[in-house]
Amino acid sequence: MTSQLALTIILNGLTLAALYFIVASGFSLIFGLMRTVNMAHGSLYMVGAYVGYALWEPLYDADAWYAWYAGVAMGMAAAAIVGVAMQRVLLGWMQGQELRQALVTIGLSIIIADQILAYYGGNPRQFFAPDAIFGSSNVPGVGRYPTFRLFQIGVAVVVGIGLWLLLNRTKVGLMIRAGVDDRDMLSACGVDVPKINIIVFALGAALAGLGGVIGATAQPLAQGVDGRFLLISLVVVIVGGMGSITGTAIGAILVGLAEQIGQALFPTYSVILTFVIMVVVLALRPQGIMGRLR
Amino acid sequence: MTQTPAIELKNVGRRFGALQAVRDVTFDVAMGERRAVLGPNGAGKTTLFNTICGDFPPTAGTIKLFGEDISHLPAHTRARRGIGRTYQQSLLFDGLSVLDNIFVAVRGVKLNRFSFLVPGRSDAHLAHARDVAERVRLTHLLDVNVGDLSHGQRRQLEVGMALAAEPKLLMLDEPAAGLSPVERPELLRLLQNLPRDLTIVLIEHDMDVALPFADLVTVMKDGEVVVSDTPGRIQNDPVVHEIYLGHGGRKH
Amino acid sequence: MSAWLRTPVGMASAATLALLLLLPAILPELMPQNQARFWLANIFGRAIIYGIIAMSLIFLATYGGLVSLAQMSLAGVAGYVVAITIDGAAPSIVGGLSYATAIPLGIAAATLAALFVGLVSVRTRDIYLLMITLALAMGFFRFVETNLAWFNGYEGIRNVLGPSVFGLPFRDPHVLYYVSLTVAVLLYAGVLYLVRSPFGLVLQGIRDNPRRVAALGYNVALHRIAAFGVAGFIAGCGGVLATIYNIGISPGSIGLGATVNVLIMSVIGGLGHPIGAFIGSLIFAFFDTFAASIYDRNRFNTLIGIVFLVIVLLSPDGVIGLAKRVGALMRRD
Amino acid sequence: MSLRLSRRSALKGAGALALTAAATGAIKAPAIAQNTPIRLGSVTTLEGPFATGGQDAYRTMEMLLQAENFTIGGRRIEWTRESSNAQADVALARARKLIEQDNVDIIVGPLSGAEGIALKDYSATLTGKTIVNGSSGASDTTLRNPSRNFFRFNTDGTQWMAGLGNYVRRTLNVSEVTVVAGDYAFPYAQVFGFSLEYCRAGGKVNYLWSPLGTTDFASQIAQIPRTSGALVVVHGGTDGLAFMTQYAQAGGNLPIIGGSIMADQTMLSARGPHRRLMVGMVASGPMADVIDDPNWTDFVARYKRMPNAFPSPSIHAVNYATNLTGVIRALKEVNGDLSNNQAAFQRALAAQKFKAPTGADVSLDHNRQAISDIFLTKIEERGGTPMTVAFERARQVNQTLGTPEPAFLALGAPSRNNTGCIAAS
Repeated sequence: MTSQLALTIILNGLTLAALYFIVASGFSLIFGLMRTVNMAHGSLYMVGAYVGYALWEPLYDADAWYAWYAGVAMGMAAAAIVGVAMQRVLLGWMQGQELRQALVTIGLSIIIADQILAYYGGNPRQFFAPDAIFGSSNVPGVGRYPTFRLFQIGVAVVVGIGLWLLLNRTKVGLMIRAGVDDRDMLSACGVDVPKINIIVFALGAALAGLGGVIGATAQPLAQGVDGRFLLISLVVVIVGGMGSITGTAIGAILVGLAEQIGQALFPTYSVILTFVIMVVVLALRPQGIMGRLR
Repeated sequence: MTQTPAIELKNVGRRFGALQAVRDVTFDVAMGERRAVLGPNGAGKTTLFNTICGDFPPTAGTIKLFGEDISHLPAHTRARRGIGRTYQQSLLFDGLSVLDNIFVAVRGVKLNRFSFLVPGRSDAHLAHARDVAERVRLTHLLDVNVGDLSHGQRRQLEVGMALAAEPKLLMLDEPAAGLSPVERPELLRLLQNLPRDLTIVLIEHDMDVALPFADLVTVMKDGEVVVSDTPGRIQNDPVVHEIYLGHGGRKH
Repeated sequence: MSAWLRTPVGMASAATLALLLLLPAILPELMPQNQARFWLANIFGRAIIYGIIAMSLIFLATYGGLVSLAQMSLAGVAGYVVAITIDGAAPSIVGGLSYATAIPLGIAAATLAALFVGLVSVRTRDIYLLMITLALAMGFFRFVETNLAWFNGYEGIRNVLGPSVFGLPFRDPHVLYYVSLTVAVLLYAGVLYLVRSPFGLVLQGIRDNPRRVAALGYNVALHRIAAFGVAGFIAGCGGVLATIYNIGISPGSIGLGATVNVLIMSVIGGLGHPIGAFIGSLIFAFFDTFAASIYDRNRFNTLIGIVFLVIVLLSPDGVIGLAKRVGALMRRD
Repeated sequence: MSLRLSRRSALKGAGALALTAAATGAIKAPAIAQNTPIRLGSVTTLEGPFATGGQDAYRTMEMLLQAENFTIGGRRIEWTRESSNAQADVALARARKLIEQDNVDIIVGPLSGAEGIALKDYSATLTGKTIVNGSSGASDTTLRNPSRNFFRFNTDGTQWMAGLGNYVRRTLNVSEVTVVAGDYAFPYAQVFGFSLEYCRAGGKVNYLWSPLGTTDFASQIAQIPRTSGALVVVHGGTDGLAFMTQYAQAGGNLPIIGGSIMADQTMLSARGPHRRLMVGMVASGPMADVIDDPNWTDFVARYKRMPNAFPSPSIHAVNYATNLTGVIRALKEVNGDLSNNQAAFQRALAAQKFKAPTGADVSLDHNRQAISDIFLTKIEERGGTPMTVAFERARQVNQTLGTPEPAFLALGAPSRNNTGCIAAS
């Protein structure tokens, strides 16, 4: 293998990891605060992508320069709205019943997938990135490389820093972190916990929606992506440690790299590499790489 | 008096992340001694208990049980070495009957504890379990689901399960917690009637329960041992008064 | 035993068993011949077979508090081992074995695989366990789907026709039905026996309070792993039957859809008693078969999703819990 | 009578019952043949990624049955539609329900390869029932262990590549290509068909396989050897779109040769950078958007009048239509008579010779597998929309691509290690 190829594969792994991080960070955030395992997280990804596409398509046809950005905003908003509705109508009043919440979200994911099929049909579709981030750029040591994939890394870094600032530098973040440690304490201190829950759910869902539009720009959007991204989110947070943003980043990088390197070196067995990593991590650190024992 | 102590703590510490819950605890409990551990909420009493019983092994120091270093043994092995315990908030098997709870407790230290065979009517362990139920006055409730018991009955069962395996060292974590003034003396009587050769360590808030019961009292605060002495002298120790009674007695 | 038969539960169980035994004679009275055969094999037979797999999930969930989504995969392990080793499968991967050898081998493999799942997930509980078992299940699915040398990839292995039982072909609806029923009754009775054994009591203790179980001297991890092994054995039996019922096995048999279906069956029936597995799988088989007639075929998933959601919202312990509550209400009046 | 018989036998034993049921069925059938409807069942995929193709298949089936006014030989056709999720077990459950509960006489379906093999196996256990393929294209459905109750009037994945290898090597004069393909049975069959011709003609092939479900092809794209003169992309649907988009984004510029399901409408109608590479792509397969044939023109015109029709029928629509055409013609020949365990009907099916909607001549071989014409196609922009245009036709391609059957079978089943690339010696 040439060094150029090796570098390309590593860069591919990192750009894929960026997408995984964006999606999984929302999952991890919701889990971290509320202990809610949102099995419909992949469905939120899909909602964001399809609804964003519905807005993007006519704008793109009309040659609006902002079409893609509008699609992103729409996708995030749509996912957030669905997420908040889920939390308010179904999940909020069964807070603490983690298993029941997981079952409810499984039921929801089945319905959402089927309704999306009914509304949007089975055709694959794909966003067209705006000119500024389309095409390929020159990367030292790699050569020409798709600009959009580099942009993905940028978005992931912004999301990561944003989440860090939110959690560590704002009052809401303080409350979220306090809630992670002790929910009872939080409500005893007079904090409106349901409201914090809604904010976090909206944020987590919006990240899924953002991932949806970005993912559907890099790879086609089709039926079945919900299960794929749910599974990726699960594996990433299991490996990285539940509820930790740093852990999610580490998990995403490991999974992304494993996928690309595995595919290049031993395509037939590449799919299990990810799961081998998961099993090894679980055996050594059941709480995940950055997870805390509780 | 060179007899091996029942339990020997040396510089025991336990840390949770940034929180040092127990720090540098050193004391011995002699065979057959009854020791009370006193201290305000958050003094680290229960954490100390958990490090001794193995729920959370110590992060520093050593623990010896009858001379053997058990610092790094898992909880179930320590139980087999003779530690029995109760919990401040009853940890019972709510889905099982009273008899099954005690039966499970009886068998935990037996050699054939892992078994797929349903015991016969005349099973020796089952008979033993009935005896234990008798001792903690729950015979009339043998087939009742534990989830349906009253709080007082749960406390009785809690003690019964700790005794069922015939431990050599009994660790009692606030056995009288939440009991009514009527139930309290009854439980105390139950404890006082335990065989004298059984070593007992008792965590208690209530001095009225602890002082008449204990041979020696250890007072803890902020994860550290403040003083160990006889009940009489503890009662009159100004430092203890300051840190313990100064808090206005028990609060939950 | 005779005393048990006089209890309401005992009488109901005996009556249900008698009804199930006579079902092949009753069905033709109710419907045309061909439909009776269809109902026998493809509604009741199928419900019993998938009920066994669902029961392995319910066993873990009810008595161990361990909701595992790996059970369909474990069933698939048994099914694949049979398909790989049996004579006459297409394609023949290893081949050469008779059913008398291949079936125990398959069940043993499922049990071993389950012990592995137990080992990997032994320090996790509740929702973590759900996530990890789902991830393991999907890992196995993806591996099977992409591996040709052992699993023939996406196409799977076909032509697993099943053994002859007392000289009768397994494909006959009556043979299929009675064999499945016998296996299910034995496993069901086995589960009810096991949960009264010390192992079963300790398992329930772990469900209620793992710390206490450890403090009593039991090795919690060992019991949990063993519970997975037992569940794997049950799932393996179901997996062998399912593979023969489906005349083969392919990745779709163990995919996300199939995995979630087993969970749906269990939850609809009720995660409170092993009988829920069979009630749930019967309801599922019925809906799955007749959705096209009841409701728009195209929107079957919406229907099943809503049914599932309503059950989880109204009665977390499924149809059994619902029945219990209705019974309690009626008694109060 | 039959009720009492069956009840007793149910108690006695199962084997006897099966015989009774078969016997009573056989005796009863002729008397009622002309009054009862012909029950036609169908299985396709209406959920997941294949849902569009499945819907299109039912669109054309409905079109053909409407044309017959749902009546053949004086008997009404009662049509029961079922849907699977492209999984073998589910297709099997649906087929069982159709045959056993709904008592259908004939099933048309299914859509995908693993399902096809499952239904072929199931059909072998039936008596007096017929399954005619829908759109599945796995070779083994008819090549190895064929079932006498299973018929396929569409060509399979290997047949679809006939003529492409020679065209790339001889006409385009490309001496080395890189094949990128999914790592599972359907692409194997296609790659096998391509390599067989291309290597025999002296071409060199590099293979890059991607596991099923791969969505990120970036690393694979990085591995395409620079010596390649063309890229043979054997993907379909979402995978094809993903690969082509990423290849275009990575700045790829090799001429593209397509597998048979590369250039379908979903791919051509999707927006994206891939479109720049798609124009001019050469592929081969059982159909094209534009075929210079009156049969096809007529078919497309009728198709377009159906509700929600696409600009051009999909490959699944064409395959289902071809198979249903065979069924309708055979039913007409026997005047709707399905008696005697469908003996006459199955004989008529096996002897069918007709023109498929594409204008290709169809007949069946001794395994009841289609021998038909394959089109070489090229993507051209017509009126601003890209479409596939047939420019050459390989006539009467059989399942072994002209190789004698024993020799073909001796090559073994196509796989990643058995690509059919055997240089001419």
